[in-house]
Amino acid sequence: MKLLYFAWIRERVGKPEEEIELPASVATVGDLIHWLKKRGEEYAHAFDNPKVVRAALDKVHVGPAAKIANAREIAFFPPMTGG
Amino acid sequence: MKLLYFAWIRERVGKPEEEIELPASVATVGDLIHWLKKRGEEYAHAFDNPKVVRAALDKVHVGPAAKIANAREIAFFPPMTGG
Amino acid sequence: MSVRITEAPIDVAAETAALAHAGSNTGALVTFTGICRREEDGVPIAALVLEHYAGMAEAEIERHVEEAQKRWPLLGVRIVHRVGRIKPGETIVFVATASAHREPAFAAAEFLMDYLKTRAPFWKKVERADGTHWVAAKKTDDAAAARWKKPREAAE
Amino acid sequence: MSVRITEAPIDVAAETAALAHAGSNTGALVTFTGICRREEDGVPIAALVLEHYAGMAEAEIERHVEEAQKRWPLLGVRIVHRVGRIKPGETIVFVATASAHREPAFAAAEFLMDYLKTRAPFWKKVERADGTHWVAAKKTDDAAAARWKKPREAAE
Repeated sequence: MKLLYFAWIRERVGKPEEEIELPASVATVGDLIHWLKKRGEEYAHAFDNPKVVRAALDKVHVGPAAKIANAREIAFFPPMTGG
Repeated sequence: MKLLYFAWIRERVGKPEEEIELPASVATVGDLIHWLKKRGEEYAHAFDNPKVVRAALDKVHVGPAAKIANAREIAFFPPMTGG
Repeated sequence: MSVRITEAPIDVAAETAALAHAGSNTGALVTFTGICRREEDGVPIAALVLEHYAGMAEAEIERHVEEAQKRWPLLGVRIVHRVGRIKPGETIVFVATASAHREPAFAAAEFLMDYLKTRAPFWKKVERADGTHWVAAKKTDDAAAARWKKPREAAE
Repeated sequence: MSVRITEAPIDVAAETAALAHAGSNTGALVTFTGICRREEDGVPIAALVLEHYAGMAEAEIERHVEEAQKRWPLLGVRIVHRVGRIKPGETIVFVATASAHREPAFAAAEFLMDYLKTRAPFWKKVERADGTHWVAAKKTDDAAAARWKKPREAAE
């Protein structure tokens, strides 16, 4: 599973992307955030306040309840500020 | 008193402007339209339907009840279609 | 603020650039370009002939620009209206508004266009192969202009 | 329809001209240009750094252009979003909409800008002499985007 991070979430995690093998217990996007927070201080810091974390599954916006299933990539990022 | 005509009102009256001495009985813009209609067929045709005639006193939009008083010029024109 | 009426073609690129650098803190620039259409009811348009009331047209537009400046925090406004004979594809009117943020720039541009359509003394005549006719005012334009009225004016 | 993300400066005049002649019956052209402001809270801005999610950004913008085309009779849409380091006075984003009449052109341009602000994966970082910081999302932008929701979506 490919994980991507953007903006200050990328800065806190310390890398723009990584390949991670997810355990079977991680079924939803919310599960994944919960699991990542335990991987280390940098993740705990990045996902400190899950309310301001947005996610996309295969480049489509999703909420924390979304099932990961067979997605190829998951991206995490703060609220968007383009335009 | 200078009178100006625009668009199809100008075409019907047959001239873009004229100087006219108004009788004392003409006090308002509505009076003037009524008085002009009796001046000839071209005016009767131009002011046939007063509802679609707009007026400006010294370059400011006014309604038919507006007093002419000491205005220098009065313009008559159809609803505007600029922009 | 710049309001101009001209018989010469309007250079949209130059007009836009002039406003983009108007304010030191411009963050949003909205432009509206009104273009002479190529056809009407399926019939090709040969030209539009724009007549205006010189003196009143400038004054009326300037009054509405001042009203827009009272309503929104604008950093610049630029309006150019062409008169005379206009060919299909050519610009009839150009309105540009600059502000720090997008909301006031959009609102002011729409406000100015709605008023230009219904209150500025310009009249359009259409020349087609099958004859000429004056453009009729649209009720939808009156309705669009009415939405900007303040409570006092709305009662008029 | 043209959607482009680029690291190169945006040529507003060329982009506008490209759309002005898009449809044979274009009567209204609305453009929005988002410009890097020169200061923030009275402090000069050195630059904005725009980050984006390549692949998703284009797809997300194209989805909203398609939605705009369903809602309004548009003759053309052109969007260019710049990424990378942008200096004060330079263009961040350009949105242009063409239609036969002004109402759909204005509505679609505002719709697209509201969605770009809240749904397109771009993030802005401000570089100032006194430090750098990520721009915080504005609640007013969420509110602006929400007004376009259809009844079904609004319940979400």
